[in-house]
Amino acid sequence: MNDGNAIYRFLQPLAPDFVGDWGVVVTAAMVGVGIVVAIVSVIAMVSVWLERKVSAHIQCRYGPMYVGGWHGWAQTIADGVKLLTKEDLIPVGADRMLFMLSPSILLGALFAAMAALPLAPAFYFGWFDLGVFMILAFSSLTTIGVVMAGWASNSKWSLYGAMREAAQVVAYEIPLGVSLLAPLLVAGTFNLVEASHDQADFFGMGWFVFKNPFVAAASVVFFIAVLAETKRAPFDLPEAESELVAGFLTEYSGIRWSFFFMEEYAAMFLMSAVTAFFFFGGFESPFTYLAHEAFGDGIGYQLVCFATLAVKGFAGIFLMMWLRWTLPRLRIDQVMTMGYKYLTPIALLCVLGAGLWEGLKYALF
Amino acid sequence: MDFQGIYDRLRAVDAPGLTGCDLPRDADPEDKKDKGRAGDAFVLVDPAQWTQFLRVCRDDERLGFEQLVDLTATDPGKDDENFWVNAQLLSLRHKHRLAVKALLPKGAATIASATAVYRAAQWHERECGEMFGITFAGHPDPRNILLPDDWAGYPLRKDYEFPKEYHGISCE
Amino acid sequence: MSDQTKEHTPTITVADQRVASQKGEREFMMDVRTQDLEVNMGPQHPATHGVMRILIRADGELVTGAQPHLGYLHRCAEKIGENVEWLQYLPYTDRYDYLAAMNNNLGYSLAVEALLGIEIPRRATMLRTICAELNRIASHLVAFGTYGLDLGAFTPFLYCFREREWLLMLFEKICGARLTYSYLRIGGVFNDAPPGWLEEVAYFCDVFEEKWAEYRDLLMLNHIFIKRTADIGVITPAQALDFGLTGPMVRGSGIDWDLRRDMPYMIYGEICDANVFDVPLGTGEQGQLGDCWDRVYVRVQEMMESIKIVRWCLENIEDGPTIAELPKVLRVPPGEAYVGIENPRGELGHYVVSDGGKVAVRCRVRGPSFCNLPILEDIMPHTFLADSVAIIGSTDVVIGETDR
Amino acid sequence: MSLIENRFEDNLLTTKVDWLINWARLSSIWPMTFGLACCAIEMMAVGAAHHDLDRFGAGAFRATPRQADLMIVAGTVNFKMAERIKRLYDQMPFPKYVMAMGACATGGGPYYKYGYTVVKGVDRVVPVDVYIAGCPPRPEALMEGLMKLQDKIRNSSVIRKPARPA
Repeated sequence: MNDGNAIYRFLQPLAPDFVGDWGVVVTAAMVGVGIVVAIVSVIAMVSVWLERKVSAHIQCRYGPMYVGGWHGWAQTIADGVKLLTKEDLIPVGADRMLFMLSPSILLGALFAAMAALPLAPAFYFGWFDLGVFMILAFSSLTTIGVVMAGWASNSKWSLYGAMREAAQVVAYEIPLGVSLLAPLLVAGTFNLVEASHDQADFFGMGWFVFKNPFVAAASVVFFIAVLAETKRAPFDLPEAESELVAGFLTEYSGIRWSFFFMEEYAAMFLMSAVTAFFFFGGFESPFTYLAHEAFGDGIGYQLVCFATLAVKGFAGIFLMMWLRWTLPRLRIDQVMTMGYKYLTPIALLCVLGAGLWEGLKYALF
Repeated sequence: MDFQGIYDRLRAVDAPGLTGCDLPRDADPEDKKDKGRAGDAFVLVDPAQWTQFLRVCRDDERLGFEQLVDLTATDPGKDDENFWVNAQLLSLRHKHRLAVKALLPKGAATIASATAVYRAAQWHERECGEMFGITFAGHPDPRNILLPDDWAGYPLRKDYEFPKEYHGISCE
Repeated sequence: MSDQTKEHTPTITVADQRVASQKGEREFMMDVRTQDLEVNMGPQHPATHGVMRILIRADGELVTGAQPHLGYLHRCAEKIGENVEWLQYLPYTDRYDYLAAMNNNLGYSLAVEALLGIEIPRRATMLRTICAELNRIASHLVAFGTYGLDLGAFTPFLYCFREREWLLMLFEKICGARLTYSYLRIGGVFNDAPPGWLEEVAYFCDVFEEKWAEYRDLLMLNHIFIKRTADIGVITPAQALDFGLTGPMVRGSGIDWDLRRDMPYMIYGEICDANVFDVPLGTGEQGQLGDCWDRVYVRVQEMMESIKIVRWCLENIEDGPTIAELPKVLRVPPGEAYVGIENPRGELGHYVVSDGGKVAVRCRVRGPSFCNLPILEDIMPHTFLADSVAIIGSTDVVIGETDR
Repeated sequence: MSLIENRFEDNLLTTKVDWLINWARLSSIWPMTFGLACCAIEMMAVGAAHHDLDRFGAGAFRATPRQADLMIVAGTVNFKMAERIKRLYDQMPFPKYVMAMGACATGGGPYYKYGYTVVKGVDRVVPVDVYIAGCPPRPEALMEGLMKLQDKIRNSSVIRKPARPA
């Protein structure tokens, strides 16, 4: 199945002769980076707008209504332009180098993780046999950016935020990774596209959560761990507004701060997509099934797959928002307790159960 | 218990420092200038035995004043030579109150701190200290509480003059 | 961030010394300990409900010492009371406890009336009671909503404000102001309720009852909320008495004390005889007696009790005058009076001294928030930083009143 | 920002860029979570469901001054707090706006005469863009103040040279 990057395949026949193969590779890479940046920005923009609208409607309000006209659709654009033109402040006592570097590290790690996310069965930036490992590895690298930001800010609240983030991520990496092993046992692959194809069943509903009850349990564990990984409520302790002012973001302003914001929402989408790929069918849905009947592997099918993924990703984001605007925040020791004492053993049990279930299925049928 | 009962009990237990009481009364019809005295009755206490008195009020079974509700001071006038130190005691058990007053000469405005008897007195005394310049001897933390640390003057004294400026901010 | 004073010199408070002596191992560990972090929470901090500043000494997430600093909103209310006429002082009473202005008006009016010795018309008393109790609900709604905010639950706050907005609309109809009413005057109330107002209040009571159950289920009985507040910031009954705590703070510790019932003023004696309302007490239902959950739940229950009182007043209100006859320039007979009433936050005391003139000699305000705060020094050490936010929120402090 | 600030002549491009920047700034005025006294309660009411400041894109209350555009001085300022307000103002990044909400912040309000610790107007400490009358102002008044601030931003020039006073 591995026939190279989709952009490379697209550009190669177009390239004139004097541009060597490496030229095409470089161009493809640049275009790919551009696409990832665009996707991240669009996701962040839509999500921020969605967050404000969803929260508003949960709270019997309207949210942004006037900016841009229809339901304040241009609100995030205005916010973005405003943040872009704001003064770039670096506090006096801050470690300038780290302070400026940390948003880049954060966003860079996220882009790297995004590169492993296929957007459609035939559109991926690279064919990664260990795709999900790459995503998890790079997304946990964002923690370094957060800790750096907190340390460099020379603010006590920031420091608290950074330390909380470090503790929290260390605690939740384990259930996150382990609970993902359960669907991996069923899928038998680390590749996201292949995992998605494995879930193609009649009418596209062969999702892993339906195939194996332990995977269903693992999906809950995984989602909770994702909440903690992406610093979303009730695990938003690193930036707990009522306790730590703004946590590790306390000293950040303007465009640097918007990088953190972009990272948060893009990470939410990324993790929701991973959840979708390994628990909820990835590209597969009844519509995908119909589209495959109609178009085969053609462009129509690819578009439906992309749309399915986007819907699932935003469904995950919506769920996260719903939780955020409903639940109070946990305390740091409770977060730790939950991670180490409950989620980790449950995740291990899920893996064990999923393995036994698959083994029994294999032995019996 | 009503006030008379409390006062009798205070006398019966020989409360230290109790010097008398003041009851509201009607105006004297003979004397045109006398308007009487309205409001609450209170007991007068010798400031030298302030804490001992409060301790008796707290510990005596029949009085049972568990709470110090309020502790404050009053500057009755520019010409008056005393501050009043007022305390409001409350008994939750017996559902009665007692107003206590000590007359404190302005020249030597020092009284013992009641913090050891009622922890509630701690902040009230800090406030009195900064507002009237009364010293509470033995107070564990006698800093200013409401005013800035470098504030000059005692605002609630009757002879207080309003400041003209503070740290470069004009008050005019 | 918010105001980290660099040149701050650490001070040892009473609480510190006691904690040090209680915890024997602290002295032992003193040599091997790293330096504690001093964090300024406030004056601009989302959790301090205004401009209180709390100097927190923390060992990592563990708070080892806390010291409230006040005075960032000192507005000289008592000095003003000695300079303006009796009636002119009324608007200032609105402003020190801006969440329960009706109750403040009431406390001040009662104190002055105690000196004046005048009879208040019955309809005025009824209207006073209705307004004071409705204001209590409004105040508790803010307390409850912002408490959710402190714990990271944003939505209940807005739900609470939705109902509060309705209450403010009712107040606006009766007196024209949303927040600073000056409706309860010396001698009665400013004017009669407009036509239909009482029916609207009755309707509000019916709707609020349903909403109240929603709030309780949404936040009060939320598992995370209980985990965050139960067993946190426990105030023992002995501590509560020693610190002179009043109101929901003392009732949260299980002490059965409510000025409305135990030392009735105004019409509350009659209401108590009719057995209209109960005094909710902390029971330690979810944790220990006197924890944050108990205190907050006392407030939540009190809203319902206030509704009962309002309903009783609506049933028993009769026509009549709403203000006693008073001269334009009020001269109060000489004397002194202390009147304490049950404010949403506790006992609001007004100590007024008159020498027979147009102006008070002394106008002391005993703010319940001011008296409820010192307990923080005692109960905040040995909790987590996040708990300290929960504890501050559970005291329901209004800075305008602590600083006056 | 200082590179392009007020350096360009009036032309189609700079006018359009100015329009865009001004539109963005006036559409997303984020206030700081900073309440002083009674007015702060009305400020909260404006953010709450009934009035909903978020409709104008100004509902994202930020707890830290670094991310805020607007400081609503909601309440009485006294000397002890004045230094902190100055400090908070200094901590905010440019462009920053200050709104004096209510009589106290505007000029001392009812505490003008006998309030010995009250600063007679926050404009003695920080520059103020919009004054709102009322004690406390109604939520509608605060929204009106926001509109006035939006007007002010709309008519300002960002990268163009400022219009010469005639």
